[in-house]
Amino acid sequence: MTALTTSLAPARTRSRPRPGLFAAGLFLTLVVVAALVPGLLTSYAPDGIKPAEFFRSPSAEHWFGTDQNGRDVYTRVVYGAGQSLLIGLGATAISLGLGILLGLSAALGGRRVDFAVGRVLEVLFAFPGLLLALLFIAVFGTGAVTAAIAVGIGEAAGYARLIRSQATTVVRSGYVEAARGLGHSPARVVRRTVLPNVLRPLAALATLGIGQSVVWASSLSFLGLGAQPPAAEWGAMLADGRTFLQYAWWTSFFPGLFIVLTTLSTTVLGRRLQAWLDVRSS
Amino acid sequence: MTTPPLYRRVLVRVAGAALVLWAAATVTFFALHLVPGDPVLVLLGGGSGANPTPETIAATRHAYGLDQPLYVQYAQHLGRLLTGDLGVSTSLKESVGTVITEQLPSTLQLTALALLFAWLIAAAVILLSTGEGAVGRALGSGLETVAAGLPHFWLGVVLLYVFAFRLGWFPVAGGTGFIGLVLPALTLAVPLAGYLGQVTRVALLTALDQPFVTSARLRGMSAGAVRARRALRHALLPPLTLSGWAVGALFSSEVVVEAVFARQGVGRALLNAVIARDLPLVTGIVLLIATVYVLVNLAVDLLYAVVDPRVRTPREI
Amino acid sequence: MTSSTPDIHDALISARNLTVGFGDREVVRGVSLTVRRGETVALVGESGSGKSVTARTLVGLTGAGARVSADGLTWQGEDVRGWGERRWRRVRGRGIGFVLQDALVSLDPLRPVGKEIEDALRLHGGGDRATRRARVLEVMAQVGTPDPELRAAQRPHELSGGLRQRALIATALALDPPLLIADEPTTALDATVQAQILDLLAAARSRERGLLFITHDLGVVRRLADRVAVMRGGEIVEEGEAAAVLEDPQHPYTRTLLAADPARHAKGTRLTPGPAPAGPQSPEEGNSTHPTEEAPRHAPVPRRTGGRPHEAVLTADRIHKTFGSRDAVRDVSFALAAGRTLGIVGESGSGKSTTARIALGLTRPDAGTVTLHGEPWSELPERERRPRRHGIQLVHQDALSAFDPRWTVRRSLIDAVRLRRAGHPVPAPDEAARRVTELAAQVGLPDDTLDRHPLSLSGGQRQRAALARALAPSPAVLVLDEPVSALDVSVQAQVLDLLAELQESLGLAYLFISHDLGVVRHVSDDVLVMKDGRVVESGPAEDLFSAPGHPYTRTLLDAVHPHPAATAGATR
Amino acid sequence: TTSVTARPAAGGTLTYATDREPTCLDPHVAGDMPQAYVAQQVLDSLVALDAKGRAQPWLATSWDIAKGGRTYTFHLRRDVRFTDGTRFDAAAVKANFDHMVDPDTQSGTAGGYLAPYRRTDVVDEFTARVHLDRPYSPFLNMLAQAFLGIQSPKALARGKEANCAAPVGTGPFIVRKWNRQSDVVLVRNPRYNSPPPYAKHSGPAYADKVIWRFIPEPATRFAAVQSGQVDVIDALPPEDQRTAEHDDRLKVVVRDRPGNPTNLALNTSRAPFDDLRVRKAFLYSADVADGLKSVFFGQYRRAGGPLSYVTPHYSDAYENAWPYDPEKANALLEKAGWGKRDGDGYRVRNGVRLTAEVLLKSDITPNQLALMEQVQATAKDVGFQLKLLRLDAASVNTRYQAGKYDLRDGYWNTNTPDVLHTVFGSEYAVRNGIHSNATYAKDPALDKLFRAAQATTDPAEQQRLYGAAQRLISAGAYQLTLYPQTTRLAAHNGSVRGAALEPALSLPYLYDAWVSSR
Ligand SMILES: Nc1ncnc2c1ncn2[C@@H]1O[C@H](COP(=O)(O)OP(=O)(O)OP(=O)(O)O)[C@@H](O)[C@H]1O
Ligand SMILES: Nc1ncnc2c1ncn2[C@@H]1O[C@H](COP(=O)(O)OP(=O)(O)OP(=O)(O)O)[C@@H](O)[C@H]1O
Ligand SMILES: [Mg+2]
Ligand SMILES: [Mg+2]
Repeated sequence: MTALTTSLAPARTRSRPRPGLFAAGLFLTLVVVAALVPGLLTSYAPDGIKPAEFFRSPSAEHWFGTDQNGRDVYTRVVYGAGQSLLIGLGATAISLGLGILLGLSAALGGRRVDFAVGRVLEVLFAFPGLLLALLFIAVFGTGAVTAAIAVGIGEAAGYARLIRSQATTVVRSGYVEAARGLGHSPARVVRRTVLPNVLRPLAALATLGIGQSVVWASSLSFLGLGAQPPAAEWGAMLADGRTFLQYAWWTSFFPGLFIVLTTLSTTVLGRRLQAWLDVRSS
Repeated sequence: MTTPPLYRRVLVRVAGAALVLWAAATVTFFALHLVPGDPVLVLLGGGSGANPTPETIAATRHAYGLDQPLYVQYAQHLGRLLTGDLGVSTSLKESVGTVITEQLPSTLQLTALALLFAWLIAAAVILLSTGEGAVGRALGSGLETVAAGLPHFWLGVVLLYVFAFRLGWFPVAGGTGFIGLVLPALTLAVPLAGYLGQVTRVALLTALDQPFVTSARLRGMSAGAVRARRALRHALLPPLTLSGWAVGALFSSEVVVEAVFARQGVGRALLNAVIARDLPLVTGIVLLIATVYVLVNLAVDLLYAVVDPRVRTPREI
Repeated sequence: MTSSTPDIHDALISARNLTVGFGDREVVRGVSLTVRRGETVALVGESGSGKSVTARTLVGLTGAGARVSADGLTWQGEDVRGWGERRWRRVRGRGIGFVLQDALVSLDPLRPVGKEIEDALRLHGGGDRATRRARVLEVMAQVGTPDPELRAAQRPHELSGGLRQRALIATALALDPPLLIADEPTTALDATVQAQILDLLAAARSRERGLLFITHDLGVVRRLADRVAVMRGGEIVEEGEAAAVLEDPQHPYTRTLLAADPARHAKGTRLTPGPAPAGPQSPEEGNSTHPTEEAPRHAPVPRRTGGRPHEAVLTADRIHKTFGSRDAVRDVSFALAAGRTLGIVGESGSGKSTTARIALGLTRPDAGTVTLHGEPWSELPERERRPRRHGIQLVHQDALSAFDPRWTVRRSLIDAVRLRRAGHPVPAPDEAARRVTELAAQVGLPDDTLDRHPLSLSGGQRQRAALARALAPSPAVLVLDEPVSALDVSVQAQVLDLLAELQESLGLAYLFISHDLGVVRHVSDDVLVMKDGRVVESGPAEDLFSAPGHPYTRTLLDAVHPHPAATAGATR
Repeated sequence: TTSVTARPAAGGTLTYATDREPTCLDPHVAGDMPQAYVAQQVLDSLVALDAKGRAQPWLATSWDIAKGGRTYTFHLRRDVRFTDGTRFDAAAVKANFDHMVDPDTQSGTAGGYLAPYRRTDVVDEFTARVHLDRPYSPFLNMLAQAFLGIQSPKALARGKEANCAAPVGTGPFIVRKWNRQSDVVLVRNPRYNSPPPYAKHSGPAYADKVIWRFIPEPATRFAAVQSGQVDVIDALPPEDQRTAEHDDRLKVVVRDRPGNPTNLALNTSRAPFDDLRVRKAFLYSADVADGLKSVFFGQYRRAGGPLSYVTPHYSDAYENAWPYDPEKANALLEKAGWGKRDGDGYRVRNGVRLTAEVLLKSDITPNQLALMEQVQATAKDVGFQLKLLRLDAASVNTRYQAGKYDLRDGYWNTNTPDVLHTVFGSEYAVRNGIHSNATYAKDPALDKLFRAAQATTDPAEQQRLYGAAQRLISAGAYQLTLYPQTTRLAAHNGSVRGAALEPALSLPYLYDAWVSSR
């Protein structure tokens, strides 16, 4: 068994009460609300600078304290949800899309295409993801959108590899053969049978990827190439706050906490989603 | 299925590696020419501004052959590479070979130790948390998810603060020898361990469900021994395949870690080279990483054959 | 039941009123069972009746989350209830050798089999390295492994199924334990290998070892067992001397089981009582939960008389296929007429499936041609073959993997009905829906199963669904590759009956592949016997089985279910 | 461990950590601040500055200025040798100047300063005469900068690669090895005999060895000195300065540098800052003082005029020329036609939003970035939209050279008021190319003042001329000046004494420093 099929193996399912699942769902709901209507969750403005109130520690007035510009960290975390989700979802969508394109054509396109795609993936892997991201940013400038695209491109090779091996298995499966045996056209077989089955096990992985992308993008922010100020983006907040860790731990702790919690929640939900999909077909 | 003769397999591998190196060099060349930013102006306009004369600019441009048409530059570039000449770094004004030989040992040490740590941490967490108890399993899996989601720079600063600054167990920055490697290696290892752990966990749980595990227990083997001595070997296969990928990912992460811990290394050199549009150096490092990647994959294949004698070659990627 | 009264001195293992549950479900209820020294006990019963769970419970490894209770559970007279893991480990391997059901995957694929066999020795202090090594080779020879030196160093994937099964038995026999538990040790093996394994078990018994083996093959029971216990729904419904139970079954379920053995019925007779019920209720569940109290009738399937002449719908002319350096199929020719069944038998790897795939146009032969309805078929480019594919359909051994796991049965059937084929418009949705209902009725698939996913169906239901899908485009030929091998006897019987009925009513031609001679004999008009890709013998089924010409056919025949009378004499 | 003695003692290794690593150790090449830092330890200059900014003899014992300031004749010390054994003489001086202006040297700073340089005549072995195109009074002050340090002609002849790796001077330390991305190892020059007048002792330096480390991450750097792992750091992070000052183990040395303070240059060559009223409004809109108080923890003083207060001929008249005054800003914008505001509160005119793009480098520190965000926020209050573009260095340079920016952060460290010429002179307002005049200020009156100031060596006259220039520049609202560039050292008391700053650029100077001989 190769790594890929194992990592795609169905998550184990148990029917016991799942407080973790509930918490994850609740948290993500909050994050989505924050992303869509941040004003609902806070009355401060995300770029409301008050130099005099810099580095206030967490209090009833400022739940997560204030940052070096006297801005309310909680508010920025709330407003940051949008950009961070944009990066997380956007990057994952891009890498999945590219991965599907490459992976499927490798699995379906015959030996030559497979060889070619194999080499392309090898080059992509040999090319550090960071370098790709940097070059991309150099061309298109910094910002959340470019960060998302850059991260997405950087991660595509991994997905492509997974999809390729998954698709190879699906293409050889009995049900694809059955569809061919019925006389369906190749296009229809790919669209209705191959693609959905290739993507199904990627659900959990993709959700894991959302959090990972935010972390990735925060490394870009660390290098000064992430979201543009004064945008509140978790990765950027984390990166900017790191220098003040000794004096104002809260400026980087809370954004970091939210990144980790989002990763954790999406992972929990992703596993659950995958389990659910597996159960639905069992 | 028949396996092609050995010499053909070797040939295919070597040809594949050469192809990858050529493609990497070519992509690098054109990528760096595509992105805006004139290496000469970066070079001369360092800091907050400088006032080089036009003659200086022209001379610099000529010195690096940047006044030639693109295809000539590409041909020269490839030609040089073919003869094994990596050229002189425009930004460091040192031969790329020297830069790499200077920076590589530190990176290799760090990568190797980080991989080792990652494996150890992942294995420990896995073995301790894949017992029968659901709570333990959930805890282990949660730990891994958190670990996998920790940004390197943040983890690095926190580790520094706690272990170097507060507790004084480790040197703050760039300490020499093993002791100075520990914190940076840990910074790299923890998120990687989380990732490897996730993959290994799935594989281990799958392996534990296999009949041969029950079979071993029916022969009188204890549950713990079965886990550590039988199932783990199976669970090692997926993360082993991932190690090739992991080395590549480590190079990227090292950029950040090397900056936080003020260490030498090719990661940071690459970052600076890209920022300075230093084509020879970027090419040199990309080729280096591609080579390491090819070699690591070869090693992984060999190791794979040791762990799983069923297959001679696990995957072609 | 007097025969099961435990005799403390003789009993190796004994359970009284054993109950096992998973979650809130009891899967074993009130089972009492004893195995004595030198005695062979057979546990038979339908799939899921709790045989394996019972066996595993006897060695304290029921599985995660199991609740076990018993009025008495002893090992050599000692009460094992409350034994800890440590105490159990001393008995496992040394006191009780266990051969797991999933034989082919019960050896660690990464380790040489010799090491696996050595495990038990090592764990129970079986001497130094050299001693253990010698013992390993000894047991391997004992279980009939040719060239043990070589085999011990090989890994499971390098061994054939039979050799693997023997290696697994060797792991259980390494310490020559007083009790051997073997869970379906011969299922999924072809006839010749099966015979060897049974001889091996018989040999263990002759050494005064106790033997508990599980099977759903009554032929095996007949050959080996002293006593037999029949399980159903977690309970033992009948128990007694083997000969007595087999000759004079008391419980209706036992009778159904006996009736279902295809080897005992000529072609054209039913294996199940009455015509297959088609309706809202699942036929096999109907049969098993509410067994007909009266003895099964073996009404002949009404044979169509007259009809079309025997014109060939599918022919193969000297087809040949090579994979790498291996000739999978060599020079195979056959002709199949409408309404007829051509059986293909042969050991594993003999090229049966490859032949089937070539017939289906899924694999292109290297040489030779296949025609369908007298027209070229195998040489056509795929583009031209596609519109005619509906004429020949496949039913696969593994029905589960042949269904898209995401789709309900209905969705899969609709997909098969709404097919673009030459000369026919694609049926409208409501028409397709009607056709699906019709198909379901035709194969006896209850309506409520249509909206379930294949994984949640029983094996028999799945195979019916697969049949329904194959019938959807109204084919003339069905290629059936091991269609019943994965099913237990009673379900197998129902499917075989269904196939016979469908052939009768639709005039279908069957290319029927199986490694089970009994099944092939039961269904086929003509038979091809394959070995190493070649047809070694062919001819009308009755002729071939009554007077086998080729020595290989004879070995095959000798290996399987000898005639009842002969068996009884031979084993006692 | 022994602690450092109160009186100077020879021996030991001094570990010094700074933030940025040079790309070449020869300060003639390119010419960025980190190069000057290292050069200061390795090279001597022809002249030195005293605390008042007057040129004093160093490698040149005296000099004569003739032809209205167009020729400089230097009389050189006769007893100095480069550390490669070459004798320091007039030919060496000539070789150095020729090297600085040679296009192949790729010199940005030194070569730029020497723009009026014609040639050098070797009058005799120890007399060199430099000819300039035109009178150029800042020349002597420039010579005092480490960028123009004197190197061994033999070493220069080795070629750029070798010379970048290990320049050879007559200075107190010798470059032993440059471990790129880690440190430069300097060892003591045992025969050193040419200390500058501001040195506290003579003869060789005290420390045997200096390890010049690069620790880019601010928190790491400070932790390193706090834990005693390095003896001295510079670029002490502002957030750590209070901690450092309250820490008995640490000694903090802060000195502001001369030159053009850190600023945002307003690009006057394109809208919206081609309109003086808009420029003025922007300067009024920025609340720099409060920003410095918060993000820089009050450690940085405000710089209000075009010159840092430590620059010669600095005038304090313009220090408060542009106070935070949103009302004035609003009024000016109304007058300039930016009367309307859009839904987001930004001003619009003819459907165009009042927007300014700020070009920032990716490696800007979090503090500097925070200050930019504050400027952005206060500008927003009056209806300015500031777009902070944080880009990698190459992209920043590309845009900068193309003039595609409205605001650009910058500074210019130099020890003469002539920096105003470099920064505001119209000859440096090059379109599409490297230009030191980031504002594209083109004011003939200013140019005339600069010429006149360069042509005179009379301090009073210079004072007048540069004063007038400062007035014109301040009135032109070309720059939002923020704070003076500073050198901030934190030294570990327990292990090092005597680490000082030299007077020309306030660079760290380790010649007089001694450590406990561990
Ligand atoms: N570990 C387990 N957890 C939950 N249910 C189980 C477990 N093991 C077995 N079962 C259930 O117990 C029942 C009896 O299973 P068992 O394996 O004993 O059947 P069997 O008689 O051996 O059938 P077969 O002939 O198919 O092997 C089945 O319904 C099965 O699904
Ligand atoms: N796609 C393939 N590539 C290579 N070898 C193949 C392929 N398909 C079949 N073979 C080989 O051809 C031979 C015949 O295989 P086939 O599947 O036809 O056997 P079979 O008689 O159906 O066996 P079984 O009873 O095990 O299903 C085997 O040795 C098999 O390994
Ligand atoms: Mg079973
Ligand atoms: Mg087959």
